[in-house]
Amino acid sequence: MTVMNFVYGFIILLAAFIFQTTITGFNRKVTARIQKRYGPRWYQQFLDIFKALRKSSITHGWIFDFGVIMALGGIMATVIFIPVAGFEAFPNMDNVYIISYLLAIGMLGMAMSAAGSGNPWASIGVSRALTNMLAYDIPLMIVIFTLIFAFDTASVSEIAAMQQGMGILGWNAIRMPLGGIVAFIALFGMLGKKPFDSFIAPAEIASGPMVEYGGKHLGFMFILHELMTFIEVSLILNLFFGGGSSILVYAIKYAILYTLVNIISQVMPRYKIDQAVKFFYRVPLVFAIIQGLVVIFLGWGVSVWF
Amino acid sequence: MNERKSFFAPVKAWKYLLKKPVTIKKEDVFDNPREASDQYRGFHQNDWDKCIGCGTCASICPTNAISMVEIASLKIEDGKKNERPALDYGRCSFCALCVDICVSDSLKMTKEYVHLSKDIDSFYFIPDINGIHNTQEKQGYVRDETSELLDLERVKMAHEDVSRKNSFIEIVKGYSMEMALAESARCVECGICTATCPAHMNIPEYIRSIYENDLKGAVTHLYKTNPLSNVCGRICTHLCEGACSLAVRGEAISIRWLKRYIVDNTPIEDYEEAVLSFVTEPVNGKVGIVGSGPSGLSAAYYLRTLGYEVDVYEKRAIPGGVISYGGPEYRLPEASVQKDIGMIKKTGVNFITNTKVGTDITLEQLKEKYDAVFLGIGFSLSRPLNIPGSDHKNVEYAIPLLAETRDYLRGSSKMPDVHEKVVVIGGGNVAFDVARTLLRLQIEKYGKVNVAMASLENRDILPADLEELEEGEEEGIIGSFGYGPEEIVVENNKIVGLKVNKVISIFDEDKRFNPKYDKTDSYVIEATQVYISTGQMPEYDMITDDMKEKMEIVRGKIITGEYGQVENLPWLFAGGDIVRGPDIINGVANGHDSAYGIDLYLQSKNK
Amino acid sequence: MMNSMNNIMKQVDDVLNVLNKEVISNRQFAIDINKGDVHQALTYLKSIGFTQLSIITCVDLIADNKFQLIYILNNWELGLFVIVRTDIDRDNPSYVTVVNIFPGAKYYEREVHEFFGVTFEGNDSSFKPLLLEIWDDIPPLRKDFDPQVYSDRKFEKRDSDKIYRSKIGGVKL
Amino acid sequence: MVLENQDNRNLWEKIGDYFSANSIWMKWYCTGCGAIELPPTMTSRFDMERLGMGPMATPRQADVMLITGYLSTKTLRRVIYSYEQMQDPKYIVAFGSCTINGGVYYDSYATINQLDKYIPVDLYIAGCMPRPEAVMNAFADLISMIKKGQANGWRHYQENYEWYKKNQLDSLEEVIIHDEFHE
Amino acid sequence: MKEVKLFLGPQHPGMHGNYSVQMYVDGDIVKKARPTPGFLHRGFEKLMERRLWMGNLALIPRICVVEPDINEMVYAQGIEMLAKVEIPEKAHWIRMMILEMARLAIHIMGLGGIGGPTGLYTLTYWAIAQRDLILDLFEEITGARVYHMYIVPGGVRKQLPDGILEKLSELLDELEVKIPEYRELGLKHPIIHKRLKDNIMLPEDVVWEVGITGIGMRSATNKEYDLRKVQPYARYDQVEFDVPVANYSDALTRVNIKYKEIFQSIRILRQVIEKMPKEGEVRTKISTGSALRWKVPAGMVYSAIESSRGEYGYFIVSDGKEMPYRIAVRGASYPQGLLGIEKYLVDCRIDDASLWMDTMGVCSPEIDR
Repeated sequence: MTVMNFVYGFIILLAAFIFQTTITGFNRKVTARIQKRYGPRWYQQFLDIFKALRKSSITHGWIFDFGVIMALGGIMATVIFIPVAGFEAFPNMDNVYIISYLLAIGMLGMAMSAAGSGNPWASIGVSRALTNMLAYDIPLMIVIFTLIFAFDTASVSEIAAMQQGMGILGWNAIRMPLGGIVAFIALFGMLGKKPFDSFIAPAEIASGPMVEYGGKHLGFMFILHELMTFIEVSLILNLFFGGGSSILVYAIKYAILYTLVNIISQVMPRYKIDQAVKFFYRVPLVFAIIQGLVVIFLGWGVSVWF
Repeated sequence: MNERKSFFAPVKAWKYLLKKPVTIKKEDVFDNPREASDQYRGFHQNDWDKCIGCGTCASICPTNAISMVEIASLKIEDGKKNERPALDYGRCSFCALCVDICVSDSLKMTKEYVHLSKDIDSFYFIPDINGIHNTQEKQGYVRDETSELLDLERVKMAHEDVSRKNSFIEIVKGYSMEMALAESARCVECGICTATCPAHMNIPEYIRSIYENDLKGAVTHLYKTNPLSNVCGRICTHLCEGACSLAVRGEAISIRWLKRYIVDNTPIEDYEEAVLSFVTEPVNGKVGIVGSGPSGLSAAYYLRTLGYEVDVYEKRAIPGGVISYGGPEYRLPEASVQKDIGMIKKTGVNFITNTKVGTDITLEQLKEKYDAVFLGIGFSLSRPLNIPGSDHKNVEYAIPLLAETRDYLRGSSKMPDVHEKVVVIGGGNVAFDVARTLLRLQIEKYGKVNVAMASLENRDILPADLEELEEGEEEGIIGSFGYGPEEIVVENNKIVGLKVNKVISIFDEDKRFNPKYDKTDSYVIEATQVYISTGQMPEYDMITDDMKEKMEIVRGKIITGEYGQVENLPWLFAGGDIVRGPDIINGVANGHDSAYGIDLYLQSKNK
Repeated sequence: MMNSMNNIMKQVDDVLNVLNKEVISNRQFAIDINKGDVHQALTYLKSIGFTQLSIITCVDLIADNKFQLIYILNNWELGLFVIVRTDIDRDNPSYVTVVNIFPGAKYYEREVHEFFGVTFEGNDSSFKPLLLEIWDDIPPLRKDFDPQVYSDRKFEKRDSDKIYRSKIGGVKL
Repeated sequence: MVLENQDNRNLWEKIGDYFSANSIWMKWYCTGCGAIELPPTMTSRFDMERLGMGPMATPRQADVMLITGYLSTKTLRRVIYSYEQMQDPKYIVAFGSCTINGGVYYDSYATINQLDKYIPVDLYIAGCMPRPEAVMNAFADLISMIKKGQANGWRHYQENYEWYKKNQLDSLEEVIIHDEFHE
Repeated sequence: MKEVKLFLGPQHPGMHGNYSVQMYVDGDIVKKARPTPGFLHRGFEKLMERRLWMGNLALIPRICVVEPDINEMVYAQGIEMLAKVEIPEKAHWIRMMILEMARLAIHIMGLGGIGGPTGLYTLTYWAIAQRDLILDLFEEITGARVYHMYIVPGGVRKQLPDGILEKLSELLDELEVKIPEYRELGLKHPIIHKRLKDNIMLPEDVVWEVGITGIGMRSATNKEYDLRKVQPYARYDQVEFDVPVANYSDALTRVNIKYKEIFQSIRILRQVIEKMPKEGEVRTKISTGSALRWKVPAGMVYSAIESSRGEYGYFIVSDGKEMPYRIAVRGASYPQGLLGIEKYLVDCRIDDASLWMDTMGVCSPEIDR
């Protein structure tokens, strides 16, 4: 590990933030179009974040502050390990386990911080968020374990690399269609997109965990959210949609995947949290198990289709 | 009952991804906000030329957002106040009731609707034609017939039909209670009439009392400024109705008939109580009043209510002056005159009748006897007309005829000598009074009518009221309006007619009275008796010469101070016709003012 | 429609001790009931189809020193309204709740208490404030309460005259 | 009042104001009847988001509070409470007549007359109620005011806290919200 | 587990309007709910006693912000009943047109409104933009977007502008195309079904117990309890329309009824356009004189009409003076907004609380007045 690794890491961090924020801004315009309007400027998301950072903040105790730092730290650390089109800050450390572990730190930091605010809406939101996480994580993890089993590696970049070469047919989403569906649905849950956004539902629990954040805390939460989105979309992209052979291809695929998620979520109402759990355990979990069984016992989709 | 589920139906919403949004373009929101509809109730505008400052908008405003602000730069005219509505956009609810009720049609609403400011003062504004931002926005909401909130039509007054001419029965029947309530409900209480009325009567207040069916209160309001309400309720010149704000777009309120309704319909006990309620404890001071005409009576009443001892001198047998001897019975019945005078008597005013000041008692003696003297002698003489033949014995004047007729109807005198064919010279209300009195006398005496009239003024500029003309012609008067008298044709010492010429103009370039005739258009109105009613003048015989020197008399009128005080003779006050010209209500006002002046004078003297 | 209303009115008149009847329109009539008979009346009316309580309210008859309680019932089948009126003493305004007949009366009574100060025995919650918070004057819908005075005392107004005066002859907007 | 023409912000504050101006989140609180024109303003027809504005669920996140018309005393307590929860810089836009001088309810026993006695107001909109176009224009005005550093109501509130508190207590008796409403 | 007290409102995105519900929750389940009204209390009933009969016109629309016209109608109707005035035929038809347009507007908004609590914002955005077109039409007829002040005692305030019926007809054509898209997006949506179906029930006995009217009542009782049918006012007896009913009242049923009522309103409006007299007066005076001095004969009357949320009534007492003696307002959402919440929000989930308010139609300003 050299200084260069950290410089690369920093570059990835910065690029990820700028890229994702731009994509978010773009998607706000896409959303607007579905809603028959023009929508904000493409860089609105940047303005929002910087505005929030500029505002004054109030703290609700050190857990509240520390949780934010911890979450941001965890997430930033995770971003560094995400391989982007073969470009890695720390080669050979892009292990799925590391990523999901670090991601969890971020999640827990948020949960801790939100709970530290003492607002009951936040508590409900956190409990919903954790329930939600539990709901999508089990099917997703089964599928990812299936992948690891099939490819014999836990390295994200290697899994991504193995899908390349056969065009679209090489993608895991095609090779293991049920697993792809599970991953795609789980992505909604991970991103907190409708229909699985009950933990931030404004009309029900007043934005849930976010309820007490204002000013700089909120700014950090926004940055965190952008980075987390980047991690989650990248993970699914790398694992199931073939990553990218070059930065450009990667960026395009990324944008398409994210926009697809967004436009689907715009015509979806949200599930109640119990319905979301039921849904995940009824459809994706079954799919995931079937996919696992198919891969393990039939070996379909491991090397090529059939 | 319920819709079936469909998994893919919602995805149809994606088609809007590529369609044009429904959003209004930025230009239409920010640069030039969309034009509002034609009826839009935006910010106000007010045409100051039309606005009369009546304040009706302020009265209807349910939010108290409109207040009337005095604009010093505006002139006060009859029928206009120098106030303009000011709007408080911290109150306004944009209901446009003010627009619907605007009597002068000046207040409107524009299509403008954007006003933003940090400065609160900018939400208070006095609208003019340019609106809030001085930009002359397009007109939005305006009043129309349907949204009208005023009642522009008078309640019709019932009149006797043309058979009235057979007797001296009162022509106007008076309002019933329903009619009076309906008429009083039309009032918008602007108070412009109060400003116009010479006596400044509390017109809106007593109309409100009628509306509330509180006649006693109404009488109280009347007697605050006018003790001759019975008379004024019948024959007032009603300047107020000319100024009435409703008259701008419709018919004025029948203020005079409403006043008459009050005095005719109030139970006499209530009436008396209201009138006498003003009388206060006696104070030290005696005032003598010369002449019991409107101004004298008015001065007497108010002085009496202030507690002074008051003596009124009247040369004739019955007090009242012009109201007892001038107005014709069919307009001003004896009973109502006597009611007014009786009320004043009840307050304790002492009448000394059949006593002519100047002959029976001199003004000097009055000066000694009283602390102050009020002169309200009126115009008791007819102005003579100097044309050939006017010295004939059958040439009569208006005032003696009217007085004799009143006396005849009272039974205290014989019928005036009326010929079968008469002509009346003059076009004023008095001339019509004369003509119509003659007509009734003729019917009584001869059973038929032959009364002609001749006046310089043609129909369009006739000084008399329109209703006099209409009713008079209906009764059979043959008018030669616009024909001036040239001479009274006398043959064999008998009048045979009046020669008249068509009038080209009455006044010359300097606006002096100098009639010009078209001699080619002339004819003779046949008549054996001529009545002249071309104006009245005062009789100042009681005023001694040294007094005359001290006072200023211009064109027959005495110049006085604000409260009727003669400048160099502080004990002498004057009022009525001799100060302001022939008009009952002016007389009443003068009397009231003088009473106030006398009170001030006596108080300062007693100190 | 008039017929069915006449029938109902006749029925009501037969069964109840009606002090006074008034036909308001062809779908609406009012009855005055003694203070003591209201519960019986409402029960009876409910049993003949006036199943819905539309509103309970009160009128302050300050001239007679009385409060008039108004119960408006709705008969959906026939499309009729009946207004049941009863007078209670104004100085000591208290009445018995009708919650046991119409549970929906709970909040109406609470509101009447808040606005007029009429207490309802048997409705425990009727003593609590409903719409107002920290109220410090007589009940506001009584006729002797003047909101203008209260408003002037509590909530200052802008002196518009002053602002206008500064504008005369000055800058117009 | 802070002198408005005097621009003594440093560069950072100017940049900060630029961001503040272009991203205004309004608080999702319908205090009065003017709120009925907010849905059209927010949604597709007028699309408030074009200005970078959007609704936010909680006072902590919001930049601007819209006082949409009359305020009953009961609401005013909540408004003050949540205004104080908002993070600086924060702005108040007052809608319609009622906030200026009581509006239709000038003689009501339950509504206040002058909003600026209790909380500082940055911008008033005339109308009862203001149309969405007027509201949009007001937002545009607010944006330019913030850019110029003229929307300083929040600072004024801090500096004159005593005065505001006194007025609040005078009219409301208590500013603290009681929630023991039923039980 | 200990119960937690939560405030749904007044400052809460799930709450429409300035209203509050205090909820005691155990997990996600509401154990106890208490309504907290009064945030919008302005003392209307007192203020109306201090305004002229005509001046109240500025006040009454503001009682219910989302649907002001019913106030005007119910007030005007009450005064006409007291004053025994017959209004011109054309005015009846115009009134009906205004009322149905208002119903259309609020139903469209309400239909979009379910997008709020359920998170289907696209629906909300569409619906409110669509409603705005109706407001534009209102602006042309009455001169204002929201507070129309158009239906006045004695008729309507002004004649209809030229060509407005054609414009209305075009708008109806457009709505007939656009509204079904809401069905595609919303009512057919499987997740909406999941959230609304068999949820937030309203049993029939509860309807009678609490006194709920309107859609809630009709969806539970299966009877056409609609004042437009039961006690026809204006000219509702001369147009054909159906009253959608159901005997099972869950949230989905109520939304569906709302959807169907939109088409019934369109149907009524089409008949109004066709049958409205072309010529004729639209206003009579309720009293003589100027509006400052209009009087209404002494008496008391309960005037009620069918609003989008149920029976909306004014109880008007006149003592024969220029101002009302007492006016009591029966807001249509009074039962469901107060007692309804207290009794029947219990055992709902937090998620459903705002849906309850939405589908039952709770309009806070008319509760608070």
